[in-house]
Amino acid sequence: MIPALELHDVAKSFGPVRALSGVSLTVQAGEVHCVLGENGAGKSTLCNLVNGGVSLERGTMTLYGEPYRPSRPTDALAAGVAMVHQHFSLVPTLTIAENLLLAAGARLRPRRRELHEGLARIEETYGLSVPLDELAGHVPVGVRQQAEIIKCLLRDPRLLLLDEPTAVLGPADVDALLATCRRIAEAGKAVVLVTHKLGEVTRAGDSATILRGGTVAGAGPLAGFGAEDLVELMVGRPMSDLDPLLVASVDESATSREAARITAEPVFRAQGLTLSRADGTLALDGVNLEIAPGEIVGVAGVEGNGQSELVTVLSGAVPPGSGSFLLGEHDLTFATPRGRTAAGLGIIPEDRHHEGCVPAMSIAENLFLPRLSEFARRGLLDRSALHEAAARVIEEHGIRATGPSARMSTLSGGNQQKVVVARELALDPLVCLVAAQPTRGLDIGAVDAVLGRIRSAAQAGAAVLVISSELSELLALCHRIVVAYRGRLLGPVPAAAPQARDEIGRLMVGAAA
Amino acid sequence: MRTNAFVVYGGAALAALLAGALLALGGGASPLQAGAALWEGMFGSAYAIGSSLNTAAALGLIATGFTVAHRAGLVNVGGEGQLCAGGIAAAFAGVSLPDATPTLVALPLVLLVAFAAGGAWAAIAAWLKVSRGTSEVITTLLLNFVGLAMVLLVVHEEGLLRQPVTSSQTLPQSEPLIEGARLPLLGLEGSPATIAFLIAAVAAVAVAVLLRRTATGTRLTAVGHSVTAAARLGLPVRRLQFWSLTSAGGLAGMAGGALVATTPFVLAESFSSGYGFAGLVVGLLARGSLAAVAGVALLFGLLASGGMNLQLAAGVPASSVQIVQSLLTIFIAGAVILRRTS
Amino acid sequence: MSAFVELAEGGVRLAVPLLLASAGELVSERAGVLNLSVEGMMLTGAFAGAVGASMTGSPWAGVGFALAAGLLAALLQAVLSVTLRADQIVTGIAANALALGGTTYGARLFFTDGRSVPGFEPVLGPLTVLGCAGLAVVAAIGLLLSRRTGYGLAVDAAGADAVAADRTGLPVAAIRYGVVLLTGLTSALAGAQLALAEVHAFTDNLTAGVGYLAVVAVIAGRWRAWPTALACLFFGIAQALQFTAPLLGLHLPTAVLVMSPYLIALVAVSGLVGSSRAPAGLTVPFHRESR
Amino acid sequence: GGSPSGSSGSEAGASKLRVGVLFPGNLSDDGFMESSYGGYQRLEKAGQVELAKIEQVPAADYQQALSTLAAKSDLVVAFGGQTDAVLRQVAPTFPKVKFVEVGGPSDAVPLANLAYYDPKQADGGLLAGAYAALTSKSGKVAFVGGLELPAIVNTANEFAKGAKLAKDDIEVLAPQYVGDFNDVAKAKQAGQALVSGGADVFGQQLNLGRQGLVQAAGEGSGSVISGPLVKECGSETGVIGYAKTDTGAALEYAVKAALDGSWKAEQKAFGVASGLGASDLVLCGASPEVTAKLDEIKKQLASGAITTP
Ligand SMILES: Nc1ncnc2c1ncn2[C@@H]1O[C@H](COP(=O)(O)OP(=O)(O)OP(=O)(O)O)[C@@H](O)[C@H]1O
Ligand SMILES: Nc1ncnc2c1ncn2[C@@H]1O[C@H](COP(=O)(O)OP(=O)(O)OP(=O)(O)O)[C@@H](O)[C@H]1O
Ligand SMILES: [Mg+2]
Ligand SMILES: [Mg+2]
Repeated sequence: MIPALELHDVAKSFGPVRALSGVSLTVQAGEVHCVLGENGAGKSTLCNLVNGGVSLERGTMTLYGEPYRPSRPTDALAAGVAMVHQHFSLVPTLTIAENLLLAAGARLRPRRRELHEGLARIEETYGLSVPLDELAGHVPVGVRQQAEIIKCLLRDPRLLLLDEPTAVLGPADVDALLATCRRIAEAGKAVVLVTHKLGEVTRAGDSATILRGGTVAGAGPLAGFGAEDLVELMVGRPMSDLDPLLVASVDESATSREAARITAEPVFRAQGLTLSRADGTLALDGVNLEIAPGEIVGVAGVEGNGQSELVTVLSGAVPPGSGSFLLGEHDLTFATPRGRTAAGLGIIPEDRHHEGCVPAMSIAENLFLPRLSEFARRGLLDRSALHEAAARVIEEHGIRATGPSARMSTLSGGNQQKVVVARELALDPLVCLVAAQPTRGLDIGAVDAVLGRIRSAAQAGAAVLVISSELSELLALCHRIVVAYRGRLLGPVPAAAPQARDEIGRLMVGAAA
Repeated sequence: MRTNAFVVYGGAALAALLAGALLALGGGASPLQAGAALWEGMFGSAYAIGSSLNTAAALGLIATGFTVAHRAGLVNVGGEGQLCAGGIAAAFAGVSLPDATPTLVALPLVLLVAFAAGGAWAAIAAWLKVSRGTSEVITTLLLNFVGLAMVLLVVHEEGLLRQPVTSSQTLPQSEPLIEGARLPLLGLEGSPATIAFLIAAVAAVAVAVLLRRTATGTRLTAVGHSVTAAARLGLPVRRLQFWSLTSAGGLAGMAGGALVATTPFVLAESFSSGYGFAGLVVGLLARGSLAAVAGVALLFGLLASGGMNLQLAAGVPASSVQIVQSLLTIFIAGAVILRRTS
Repeated sequence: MSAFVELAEGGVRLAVPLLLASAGELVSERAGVLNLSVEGMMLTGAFAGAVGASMTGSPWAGVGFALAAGLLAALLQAVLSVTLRADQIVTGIAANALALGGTTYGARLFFTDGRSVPGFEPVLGPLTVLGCAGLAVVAAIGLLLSRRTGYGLAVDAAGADAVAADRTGLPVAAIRYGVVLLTGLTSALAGAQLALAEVHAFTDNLTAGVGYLAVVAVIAGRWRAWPTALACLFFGIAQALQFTAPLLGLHLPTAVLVMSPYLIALVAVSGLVGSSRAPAGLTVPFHRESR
Repeated sequence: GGSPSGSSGSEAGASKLRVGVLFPGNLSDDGFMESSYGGYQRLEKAGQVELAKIEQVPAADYQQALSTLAAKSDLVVAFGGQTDAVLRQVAPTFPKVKFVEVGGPSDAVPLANLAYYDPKQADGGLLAGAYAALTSKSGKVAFVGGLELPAIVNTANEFAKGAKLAKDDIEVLAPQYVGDFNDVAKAKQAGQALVSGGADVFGQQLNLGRQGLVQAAGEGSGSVISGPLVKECGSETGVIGYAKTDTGAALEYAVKAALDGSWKAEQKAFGVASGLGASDLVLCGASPEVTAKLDEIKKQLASGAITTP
């Protein structure tokens, strides 16, 4: 049988960075082929090569037996290759229908009827559908993700590349997506799935290639690997070295722990926070929450139930319609971001590209931007002190980069996230940490590091609020978990309770509301 | 990187010179003669160099301001309008001060007023940017034309700045500035260079230090690259944007003040001479480097002197000089990609 | 009464070249390319149109010359801003200076005394055949590139998010080349309209800022077709008012009338009336491998 | 191309008078500057003096242009009033150089080495006004000017005066100022506005913009009195005459005066009364009565019976 895609000895560098070197890979038609690897291993680069987004430096590619060398995405599409990007590719100012119409190529008269037929077919085969008349920039990420996949499927591709498609989805959406992947493969096409989540790999994948530092660390049918083997190939150390709570997240079975006893007075107090959306509906509908020093509280829930809005209000990006937010003595309801930082509130934002960092600036600058005045000597900035401090953080947090002056944009997604986490944890004093999707897009080794740091921050006395779509992670990390449902917080559920998972599941669909 | 820049700009200049030689040939002058005339015009006399310095000072001030705003991600296309505002304000101050006001008082006052007026003119765009999100490229572009028309208005209306109309022959221009408000010469033998050059140099160095060596500079850079991230990280984004664009306007306004405080010391209709647009081009070509601002401003100043001598000594028409200058700009702008890719 | 008729006619006369130039510019800006060089393209078109008409004795041949020259000028802008990714504001300003110097130089060589430039005569009110043809072109652009057509969508996509458009499989560079060349054609037509239908001559700097006004009209129209057309008409009338005001017994300083289109545009964009959003990718060059 | 006068040229003509001329505007403006350049070209042909020129200078470079010219010349002539303020500063710094300003304020006080030559455009305006009134069929005439500058406003006033002088029931519409001497489209609009106001014969003080006015007048079957350059009658349709103002004659006069040592720092007028022939009205196809009436007015101007400011 002719393989769908074959890469032989390919290489690609960006300036001094060797993103891929000597990578070979074979994907068969009718299978879901998983590409795994730690952050910066070169997974996105690999996908972009196949999709024509970056140009090949060395090596050969064949597609269904024929030599293949796309120089732009259009070539790839013409050859029957479609890709869902790690960062989206819908035009935000056009409606979803218009975006989908464009995917069929620019014609004078858009073929609306064909589009509707195509959508009906896709809904029938894969059970996917999206609202057509909303602006792409205005719908929740989950919907956008579906629109992306539909956009690809409309082209009826022979090979579908999915770069971390599950990173931004809630558990239900993840299930749907993995099911879709299987169906696409069963329809005889080839699927390349990039993911960090081993649970997904075992559920949806047929075979896998594991990358490490731009080279292939292992490859073959998944049946031949155990979870331990995969983790070891990815991060280069045995799974037993990792935090047990991570192992929990890999196995998706909660380990029961002692219920921690927190007795201190709460420092974090949110009372009756409300926020309305542009269309008048309530994104936050009276949020009440108290967190004591040393306590870790998790917010679970299906995407779009007010979690993102809660973070924007807490971070000061948007003032609440009513209610108050206090941190110890400080009323931060309407404080500026700077005021919040001064009061000891650290925030790890959900969208690290737009909010969390300045991609065009160096790691050192990104790490210390809010505290530059500490490096001022007689009015001037002491750059060597800045770089020394940054080098220490890079070392300490295991950030993979060429040095403190490396531009943030040249880091892989996971390493960017590590920089953000490092900066927020470095607040002194850290009274409270709000972490939104802190492990999104991180490899398992990095997740281990980040969760460990959040826990030690709590042990050092910070009140921690974690918003995450990874229920297993929350169960393993938090003392109690609340569930966001239509702008309110339901619960709490003690994480250590034996039926916590079921209880949370019920709350997520509003059962106890 | 630096040698690379040198090669790129040198290549662009060479290409422009080649085009110039062809034009000179077409106009009947020998390229060699034209070259000699250009060289002589640029470096041939203390006078020419002094004039170039004056031009470079005005362009440099505008481009320095441009660079400050650009660092915060704002493109100040409004140099011409801000220059006009500064010139108008300087003229108002310079003609209404008592005649005996000493230079030490009058000159700083006039320049400050010009700075404030240029800043205020830019602040309109800055305010619209921070409060309503209106693109400053557009508002500052529009304000140019309004500023130019304002000059027309004040020099034509007697109630405003027009000199007292004693006969039907009175020219539509302001009265001359008082002695004390005029820019002193640098005092170089046979050179018309004023201290405007020193002012521009100080401004460029101060801004270079501000942008490269201070926390504020780094904050401006952060705002320039990502407004959302900078806001999230607690930087006073709106304040930084507002003041960076406003100071860009201030520096352009000061250039306007300097133009009015140089011979013939009056405000007249077309006093701005397109310097606002030229300064913008200098700023854009310099791409954020203050050293490049100084270099390109000097180059433009020298080219103006050289172009004049090309007409005088080689009989090359003004339009050919204009063609060569615009080609040079286009080549430099187009060659930037060579620096980017390498 | 006749003063009002004159005001309307005068307004329409200036509005035609403005409409033509801004029709192309609007499409171009929607696709993310700001052509400040509209002014230069118009001037080039006017010059070539006058030369062509004068040489062949046929105004239509002049229009042909103008279109060819406009394409050439636009090609320069397109190579600079799309392929070489040069700064659009610098190249726009410099291209205008180049066009001014070039046409002035050319006029010295070509328009020696006694060269007559045959032109078009009015057939419909103040409009000539060329003017009518120009309006038809504007209408065609409005229809073919509106957001209801696939081409219009592609243009908007390239301007709103070039990276996304590229990933969707749209040829971003080709789209941008196309719109700049289109701007060259319509601007050249606008220049020809000035030289051949309005003044039957070429003089140095014939366009005298009309091209900048066309860019301003797009801004004042907030990147939408109808408001832009309305802005063009309004600017035409504002300028005609400068000359009819004395007949109406109004004395306004010239400066006030000169600045009025710009003030109107300023109010329009400052969002005091409605909201205004420029295409997100306006003046941002597209490069696939950068991130 | 002009006359190249590099280092080799100056050696050959070391004994020649060196004349530097500043034209702040465009040499082919079909008006004031071109008329001035005409004088320059005539001098070039005559070859008696060594000439150099600078054209199209932005305001900020006036000082440099004048000083550069002065450093290399014995006589510097600057055209247009716009350089007045600078010229008054530069002239004293070159005491050995003679300066002439053509078209500056006619009431300015000459400096020791700075003379003012007034081309008297107002004379042409007066004559054009009279001619317009005599040929108007609608009984309404009008004047279109470029910028609202003193010399232009003067000419407009004299145009009205001349019209009334020739025919006292003539209606003179308020003058229009285009805001630019060279903007053809705007000049055409100004003309069209006046045509719709009823005017049929126009005086003007425009350069390149004049073509627009001629067309506007032609569309309304009116006519224009052209000038300051005189062209062959019948070479331009819609033009019934030329109000001649030869500003180049002032340059020639200055050169002649410098050569024969009669140059004075004076305020000198070149109007009809000066008898130098630099100002005149050329009629194209006028009836004998009109010609006679205008000859009479010209005589009165020449004798000083009528004066213009
Ligand atoms: N455009 C670029 N310029 C410079 N370096 C780049 C560029 N794109 C990728 N890199 C570098 O190439 C390497 C591989 O990056 P890539 O994005 O493929 O990693 P990844 O495996 O997708 O990581 P993640 O899991 O974090 O998404 C990284 O070191 C990254 O810093
Ligand atoms: N209407 C206005 N008129 C003039 N200046 C204004 C106006 N609005 C804002 N500014 C200027 O912009 C600056 C920024 O205002 P703003 O308070 O919104 O900034 P900020 O980002 O919240 O800063 P901080 O966090 O330090 O308070 C102000 O300091 C002021 O100088
Ligand atoms: Mg990736
Ligand atoms: Mg504030």
